[in-house]
Amino acid sequence: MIARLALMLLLSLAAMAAGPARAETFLIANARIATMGRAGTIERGSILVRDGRIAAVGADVAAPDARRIDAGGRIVTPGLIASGTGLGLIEVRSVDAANDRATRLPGISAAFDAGYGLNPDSLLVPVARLSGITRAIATPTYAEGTGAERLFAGQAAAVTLGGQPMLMRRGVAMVLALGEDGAERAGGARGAALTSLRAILADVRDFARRRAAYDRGETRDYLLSRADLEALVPVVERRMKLLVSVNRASDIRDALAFAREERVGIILEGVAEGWRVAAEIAAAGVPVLLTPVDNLPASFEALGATLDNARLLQRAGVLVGFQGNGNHRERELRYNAGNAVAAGLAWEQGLAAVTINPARIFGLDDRVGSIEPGKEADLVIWNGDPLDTLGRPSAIFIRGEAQPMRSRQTELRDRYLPAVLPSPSQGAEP
Amino acid sequence: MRHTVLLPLIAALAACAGAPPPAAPSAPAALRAGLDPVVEAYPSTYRAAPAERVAIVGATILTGTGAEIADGTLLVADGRIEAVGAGLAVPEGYGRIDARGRWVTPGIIDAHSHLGVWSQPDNVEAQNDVNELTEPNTAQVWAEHSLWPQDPGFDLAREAGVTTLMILPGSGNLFGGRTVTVRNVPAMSVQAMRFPGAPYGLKVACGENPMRTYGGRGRSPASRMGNVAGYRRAWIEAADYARRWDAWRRTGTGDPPRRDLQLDTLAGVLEGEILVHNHCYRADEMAVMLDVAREFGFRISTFHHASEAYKIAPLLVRADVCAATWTNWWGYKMEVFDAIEENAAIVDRAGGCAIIHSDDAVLVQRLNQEAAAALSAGRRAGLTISEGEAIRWITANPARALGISGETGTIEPGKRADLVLWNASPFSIYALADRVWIDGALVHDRSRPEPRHSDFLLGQPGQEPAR
Amino acid sequence: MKRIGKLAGLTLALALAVGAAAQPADAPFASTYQRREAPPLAIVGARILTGTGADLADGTILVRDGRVEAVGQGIAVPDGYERIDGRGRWVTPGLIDAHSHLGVSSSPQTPLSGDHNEGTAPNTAEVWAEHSVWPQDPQFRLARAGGVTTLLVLPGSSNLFGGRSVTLRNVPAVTVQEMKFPDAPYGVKMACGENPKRTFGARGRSPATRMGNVALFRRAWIEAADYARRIERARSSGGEPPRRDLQLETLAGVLDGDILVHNHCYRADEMAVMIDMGREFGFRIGTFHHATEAYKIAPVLAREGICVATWASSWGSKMEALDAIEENAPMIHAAGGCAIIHSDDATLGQRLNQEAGIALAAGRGAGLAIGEGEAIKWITANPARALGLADRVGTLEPGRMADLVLWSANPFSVHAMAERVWIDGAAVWDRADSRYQAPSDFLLGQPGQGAPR
Amino acid sequence: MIARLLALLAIAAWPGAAAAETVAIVGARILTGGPAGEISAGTVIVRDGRIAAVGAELAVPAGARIVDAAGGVVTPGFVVADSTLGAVEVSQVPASADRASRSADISAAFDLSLGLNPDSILLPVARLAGITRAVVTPRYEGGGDRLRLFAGQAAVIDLGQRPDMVTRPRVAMVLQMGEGGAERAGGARGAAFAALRTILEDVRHFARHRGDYDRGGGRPQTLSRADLEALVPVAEGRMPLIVQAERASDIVEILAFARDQGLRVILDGASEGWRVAPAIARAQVPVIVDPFANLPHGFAELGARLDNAARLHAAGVDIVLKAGSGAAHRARELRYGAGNAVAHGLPYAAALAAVTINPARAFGVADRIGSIEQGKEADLVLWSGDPFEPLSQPRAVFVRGVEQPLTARPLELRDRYMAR
Repeated sequence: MIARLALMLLLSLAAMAAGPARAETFLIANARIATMGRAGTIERGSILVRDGRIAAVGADVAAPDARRIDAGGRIVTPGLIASGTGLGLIEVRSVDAANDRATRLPGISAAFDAGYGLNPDSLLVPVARLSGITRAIATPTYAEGTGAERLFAGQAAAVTLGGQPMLMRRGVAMVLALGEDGAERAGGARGAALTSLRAILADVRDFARRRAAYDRGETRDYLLSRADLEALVPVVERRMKLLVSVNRASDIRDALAFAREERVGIILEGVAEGWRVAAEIAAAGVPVLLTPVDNLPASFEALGATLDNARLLQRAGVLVGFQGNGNHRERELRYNAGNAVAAGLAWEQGLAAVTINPARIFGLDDRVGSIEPGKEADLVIWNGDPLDTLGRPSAIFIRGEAQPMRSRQTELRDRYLPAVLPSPSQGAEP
Repeated sequence: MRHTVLLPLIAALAACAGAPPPAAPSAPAALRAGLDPVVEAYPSTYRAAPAERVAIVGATILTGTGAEIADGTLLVADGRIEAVGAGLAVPEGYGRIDARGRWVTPGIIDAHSHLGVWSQPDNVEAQNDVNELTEPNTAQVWAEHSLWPQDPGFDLAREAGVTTLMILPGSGNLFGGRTVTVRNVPAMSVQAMRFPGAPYGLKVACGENPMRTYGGRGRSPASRMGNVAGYRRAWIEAADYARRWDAWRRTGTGDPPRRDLQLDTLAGVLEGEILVHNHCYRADEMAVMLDVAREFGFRISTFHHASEAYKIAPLLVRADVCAATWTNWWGYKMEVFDAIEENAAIVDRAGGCAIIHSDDAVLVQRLNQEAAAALSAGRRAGLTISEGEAIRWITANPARALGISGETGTIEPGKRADLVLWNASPFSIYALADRVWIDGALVHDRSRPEPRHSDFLLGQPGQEPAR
Repeated sequence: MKRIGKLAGLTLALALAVGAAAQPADAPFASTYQRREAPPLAIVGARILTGTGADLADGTILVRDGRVEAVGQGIAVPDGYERIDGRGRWVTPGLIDAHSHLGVSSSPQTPLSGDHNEGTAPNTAEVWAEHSVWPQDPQFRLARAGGVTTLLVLPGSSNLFGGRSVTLRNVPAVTVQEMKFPDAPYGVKMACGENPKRTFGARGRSPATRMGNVALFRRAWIEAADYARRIERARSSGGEPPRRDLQLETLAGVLDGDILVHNHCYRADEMAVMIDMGREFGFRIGTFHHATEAYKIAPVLAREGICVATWASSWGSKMEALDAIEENAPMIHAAGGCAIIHSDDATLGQRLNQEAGIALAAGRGAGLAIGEGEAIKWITANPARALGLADRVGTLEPGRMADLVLWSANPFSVHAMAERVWIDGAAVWDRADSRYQAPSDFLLGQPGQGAPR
Repeated sequence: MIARLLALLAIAAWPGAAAAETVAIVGARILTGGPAGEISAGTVIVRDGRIAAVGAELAVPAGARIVDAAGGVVTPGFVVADSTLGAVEVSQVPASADRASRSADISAAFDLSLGLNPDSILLPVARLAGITRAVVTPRYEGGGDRLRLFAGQAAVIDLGQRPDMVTRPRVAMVLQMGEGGAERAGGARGAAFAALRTILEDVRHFARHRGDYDRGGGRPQTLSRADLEALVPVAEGRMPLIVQAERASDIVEILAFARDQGLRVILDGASEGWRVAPAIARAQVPVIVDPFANLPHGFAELGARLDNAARLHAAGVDIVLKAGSGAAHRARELRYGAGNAVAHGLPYAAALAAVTINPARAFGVADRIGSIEQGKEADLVLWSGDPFEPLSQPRAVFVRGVEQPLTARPLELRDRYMAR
């Protein structure tokens, strides 16, 4: 027990103090590989990992020098990607001091960067990782009680759930609420939100051209602070996408029109009624993030919510990524995908929506999302169907490093398990 | 079926029924469950951990009675002190601990703690269960019902030699509620920590805290005279409540008084079953509180904080009231402006019951050092005090204040074997508790650190033992 | 069916003596639920989890007159029975959600749709959840599609005593009386810990601490015991009875054993205090809800016969939920206790079976050998026990009410769909038949009304 | 009344700045903290307020007053970091406390060296624990000051109770990051960094364009002119920034931010510093440590442990110890804290350095104090024994060469009531 504690400590210390640890060369053999890449699913194949990257994948991979891990015919997938979470930014939801997902600071809205203040020791990280999640898009949210004049929540960051550094890439999207919430922030009406948004983007363009004049105090008054204006320049220059949360069909249409007219890139999030305008979303080439188990008519903008949403959007040709159930419940991401499959989506599409699709949506597909040579070796060996409750990971690798199969919750379990075990010899696996 | 849980309760009622003396044939019929104030509702389930026979040999032993035994031997059997003295032979079957060069004291007792009721992480509002700041009189609340046995502070205190603590409600109210005395053992429930047979206490607070809390809301008390009027009104009600119960028990007719939890506690004080622990800084206020006690016929066990106790030491000695205080803390508010380092030493020299307490999750880990600073200050003032005498401030005297001196606080044959083996004089800044026993069971061994009891730090930074 | 009903014998006697206006009526707001007539039914060839622990391959179940007639292997199907081919499919008892706020916290959420917290005083034992239930809550149908046939709908947890719970049959209805489970015992919702102390402490009122919670609980029980004492005395000596008090009536019902205690309580140490409080006042706690630390005191809860209704996944939203683990229910089960998976949520309430699957997989991962036949109890037989209905629903045994779910696959899988659901032998859901998929009135004419959701 | 009398006494006792006598402390074990190391039986000669000589075999100058230190230990006077000595009398009495500004326009510009009280009754109390200097540090006070990222500027003072008590003003700027910084930035750490970066850009812009600013031109500024001006030395890396932070990841981010921005940082708190000690050592950032901090007070300090100081030191970090979590009234616990750090693994000499020369170095006054070396100001304490032991007491205290009375208001109280 102490030895294990000490080992964990060493691991975490090493991770903290040193840079990326040396990853060994190894071969995962005898696996059913859902590559999520061009190779499709390889029924019986091997993956060679070298220097933290995938060196080769296929039915015949020769690697006599590599340590061999026999997958025993089990399925191997890319690590899952959780889109739109507070992983690394939150410990206990109700404890403000342990929550860095939102700010009320005037002058820092678009400029708020979720890539700062990340906590690699967060006890949520191992819990999510144990369900096969290896990367996440940490997104800002709006602080409670903030309303008008805070249209943007801030910038999302891509993070890695194991090893150092935790930050993978800053500024992968700018978070913006439209629909009911956006209307509330603009003083109560959807029209006001879209109008202020256009005015702000006009300011940003003006600012970007006239920084020197601004510094001399010779520009018009802008609606936002300099920090916020600066943060929005990549958006108007199409270097950063807007992550727009929106649900009602008409709101989706408005968002698409706005993006077209303002020539900004967008990702739609939520889209409870997306299925009703699926063809338009597809035609615009806009990807969506959604929670496939959302089927409650939980608000007047989501009356059309249905479990068929993912299937219908995918069928229309929309690039679909899935979201989990938020923060502590991010581990349910894979069950959400499973439910979409149960509701008619193809299994491969369900898996893609938690791997390669979010990687594409956030521009990370050069590094993660599929099992292809050159990509970082985020791999999960599954003991069963990765999208089903009864399947569980039996090994997890991030950048080629085996991850500990433990979390605070397994520690709690192991502390109290002996009291209920019929025989003390029974061991626990993760 | 659903009444099976009643059986033990009925048995308990039957056991209690004989207790009140005037049990005449006309004694009232047993009341429905929960209507009779005398029933003990949240009984201790504390069981001492298995203990072995131990002989500690060669140590300097501060027994807590004032004595200091050089090269002493201490025998522990069945969780109790069997014998202590110099040159005792060690019988067969005792685990022998070579303690040469080391020191042994009774387990440290903290007479004033909020561990478990204001738990770590204490900057989180949800962890704050210490002050029921809703009424000036909340004598109806019991600290044990707030107590979280998983507070990491308990582990740290145990590793510093603290074996018994009194946990009190806070001082925002005139009457904060009942205290609970606990064994500092790893436990899942407060019942499993409760010191068997320890009397309850009542937290009473003088001075700035209640008047600031309620005065700030435009309510009484807003002044010290308001404080005193508040106490007196409550004691009048309690005396009347006690009278009505007495009358009903005597006559056995009519409706019994409606049980009132607040008055239960206050009446318990009037009947001498519940001890008064009075947060009170200033000498003049202590003098007033002694007169309040006289007016209503109860005794104050201890003035807590009592930073001006040195000004009225003889008065406290005459009234047989303990003074629990700090050494280093002072100056953060007006009523603590006159705190001096020599407070405990002066009370002690006057023949009083001086106690060094913590009131703090950091200080509880070094009560021995706080006592050492008090001892040093006393000596600087020319008072001749030995280590053997000074150790009582954190052992025998708090045991007396808590009403458990028959059980713990000194190393005498028959007492519970609550012990600390120190690697140096406990009055040295460098002293660490090598081993700690509670009821003869080893609960801490510095040479073999184990994962801590508290679940909170599991899987988090800082879970590993050294702390 | 011999049951005293909802009221204590003593209050019943008083009602007779003093009259209905001043004293509780015999059965106010009585159930008008009617079992729908349906032809006899046989499901053949299915894998049947009976809820008693049995796991029958290639089983047959016969239903007649709303009750389970027979269940087993190799049973012949009599003439006149609708025959359903269950091959490759699974049958379980209808699911029971022991913790739901459907109808009292309805969709869509609007400023006034939250009807579950009468958070105005720490003790509102006088309110009854059924008086908030909106039968048109679209969420009922969604739960039905998830195989839920019975629900305990509770008031919220802002108060120490939130009010009375109500047990509902999950049938389409216009009035709550049509949904009320006939002769189901009432429950009272109690809440420990952070919620009440935060709600009232923030207003400068008691309770502001956990010790404040307990002091107020105890004061209420003293008043209730005294109320019951005065009623008893009036009955035995003919004196003036106390004036009827709705709050005390509910609590006295608990003391008399007629009303079950459903106690929202997360932490192990708080549960231990609540058990002692039950002992002090002579009542039994039926179920600890949420109970995320139940695994820490599993043997105690098993010994006390208290059920544990909990989640597998939910954790960490607040300090008292920090120690929740996925293995909670399996560890209670392994200790011989009554483990329940509940929802407390309209999304989760549609997939209690999957939540049980998560718990089952975690339990197996921890080395606990638990079969599907056992695990199904967590969402059938055990909640039936917690609701005081173990003799009527929750298992597939002859004579039990025929609440059934026919699953497309292993119900612990995400891929499993409730293909058909019966309540009292009458079909209430069929994935292949739009007649059973009608949305609630609210969704008529709105986007997505025709979608199966 | 008594306080006023004492104050009068103190004023009467102010000696002229240069009127210090010549003193020879002889026969002591001297822990010089300087190149001379430990001298087992030596002499310190004090002249004109400075150390004229220290050594094993020194001749006592004619006319010098001899202090017989036989059996005692002489150390440099201790320096307590992160204190509010001189800026507070009674913590909960606002009128007696000048440790924080709530002004909207005076945050970084708040200069704690102004308005200090040399008559404070806290100074003799701390002095009796061997403390002769303090790094006084502004505090944050009052709610709702979300935009107040900076608390103000710290100063080094002496405890000699003279009007010229400021050794060096404006030695560092105080900034809270981590949980507290997040709260000031509206609830999130990321916002605190964004705000800080914006402010530093503004300050640099201001420094280049003061003329524009004064003509009412220039871009809109987030801070007042006074605050901008106060931050110029910070942005230029001339004034250290005391950053309060506890969590390991916060520390790592602050180090990276400081490197990018060219800031000089002193970490304060750093209860999880031991987990990233090599990174702190590489950055050559000193750390102010509370040696009693081992409680997980919040989610940012779950890793707090008593050997933090020892581990940081072992990794090569310069550590500075503070007392009583920074509470002025508890400054006298500094020596106990040092003793506890020793008990938990810090080498004795390192503990002594952490309360003498290390704070002097970190705050730029090592040329004047912090060790017993020829030419330095004569802050000396003669102890009856090991200075970290409670059972030891000072036998003599010198501040800038002036021997201090070994009394304080609490001792006056003691004597009054003991005489009864």
